[in-house]
Amino acid sequence: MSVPPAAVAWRLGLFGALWFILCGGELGSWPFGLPTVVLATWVDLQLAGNGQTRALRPLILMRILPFFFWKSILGALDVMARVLKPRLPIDPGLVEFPLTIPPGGGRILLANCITLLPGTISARLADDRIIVHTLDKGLPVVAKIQDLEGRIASLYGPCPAKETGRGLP
Amino acid sequence: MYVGQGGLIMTEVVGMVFIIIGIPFFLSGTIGLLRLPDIYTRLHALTKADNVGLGFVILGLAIQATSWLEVAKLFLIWFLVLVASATSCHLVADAALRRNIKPWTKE
Amino acid sequence: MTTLYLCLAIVLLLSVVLGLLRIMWGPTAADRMMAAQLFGTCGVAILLLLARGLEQLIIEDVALVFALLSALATVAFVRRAWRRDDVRRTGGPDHD
Amino acid sequence: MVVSAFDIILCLTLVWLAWHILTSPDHFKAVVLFISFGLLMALAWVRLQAPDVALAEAAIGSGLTGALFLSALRRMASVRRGERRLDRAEERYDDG
Repeated sequence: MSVPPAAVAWRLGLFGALWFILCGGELGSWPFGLPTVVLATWVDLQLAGNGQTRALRPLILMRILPFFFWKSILGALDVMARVLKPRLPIDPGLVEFPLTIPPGGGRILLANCITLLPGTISARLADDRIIVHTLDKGLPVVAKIQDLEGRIASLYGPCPAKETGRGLP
Repeated sequence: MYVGQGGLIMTEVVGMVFIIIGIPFFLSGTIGLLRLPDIYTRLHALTKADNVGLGFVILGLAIQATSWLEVAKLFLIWFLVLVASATSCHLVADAALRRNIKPWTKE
Repeated sequence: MTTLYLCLAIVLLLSVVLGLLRIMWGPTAADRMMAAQLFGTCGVAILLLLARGLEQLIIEDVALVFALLSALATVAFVRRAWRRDDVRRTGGPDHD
Repeated sequence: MVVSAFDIILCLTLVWLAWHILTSPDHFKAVVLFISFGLLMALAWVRLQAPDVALAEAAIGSGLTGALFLSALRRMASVRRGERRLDRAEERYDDG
């Protein structure tokens, strides 16, 4: 399997930065750090498997990040409001959702982001569908996941079919 | 507190406000863990409320921090907790579904 | 200021102690395990507040280890320990 | 003052936890309580000005030992049911 040099460089830089943060920038730590960084890069490449390396697009990631943070805060406020009310206003249930995003990192990111959305957690990810547990079946769960899926699809390299799902919260 | 520079006190106070905002999220996470009826709903309380609470606490501490390395380390901790708890939430929900634990529903 | 950090740490510690009740109550194994997960997140926050309050930055490294460990315990639990015969009940409110 | 309040809560909780670990008839509950005990013990080491011991307690005492206990619990259960030892492939599939 041939590995593109860009993938190696990215990982080396990332793990190097990680080591730098962990050791507080101390110079004496690098005799241990350098082999560790190289080893981590090697292990990560092994684990990444049959290299479907569709690069994340950093600029769009920057633009979408505030949306994720905002949704996550809304999600926490939603849980807080429900839990603190004496009547405990919940109406939980399972919702199934067919996925159009291709398998790989995007799906895992989607599953993790669904967990951040108000009122939903992802329960199972299996062959082209995802089972979501919702705190309130009255919420527009499917519409929200569709919106999220569109945003995550636009994070990854060119994918002409899914560029339309952006906009409207 | 006793340092006369206005800017220093400003970051201290703003940081403290963020930290204090974070605390109620933790408390509601614990209350949710105790009050909610089944494992799936409890996962909601744990993964959402606690992560956001920790986010606010870390944001506050980062505002007060004196070096960039400390800020980087704080956000690294937050990122790790975020990924770890989202992943373990998914794992537990998946395992519970596999064992046919029915979600609690309103009658 | 230092006192304030420690007061907040006490509030979080009390919230952890409350979470212990869920370990005692159960009812499923996963419920108990989730309480340990709560300890992880709260523990990180307590340690960070202590690190600032006591002005010992090395405590932040302990928080880093906490962040990694709660996930480890949960993964070990899901992969190895949650037995099939643990399903004693199928949901439903155990208390009110 | 505030510091000692923190310490008192911590100590009482640790003793209470230790008592329940030793007397709990449910082994799984005892293991989860043990994991929580390790996390709180790490907090106690931090308060005793020993962050390095806290690091070891969190990583080994709580994380590693907790995971090993969970694993051992599963073995015990299968032995008690009179089964032979499970190998890896079977363990993966008996999730059902």
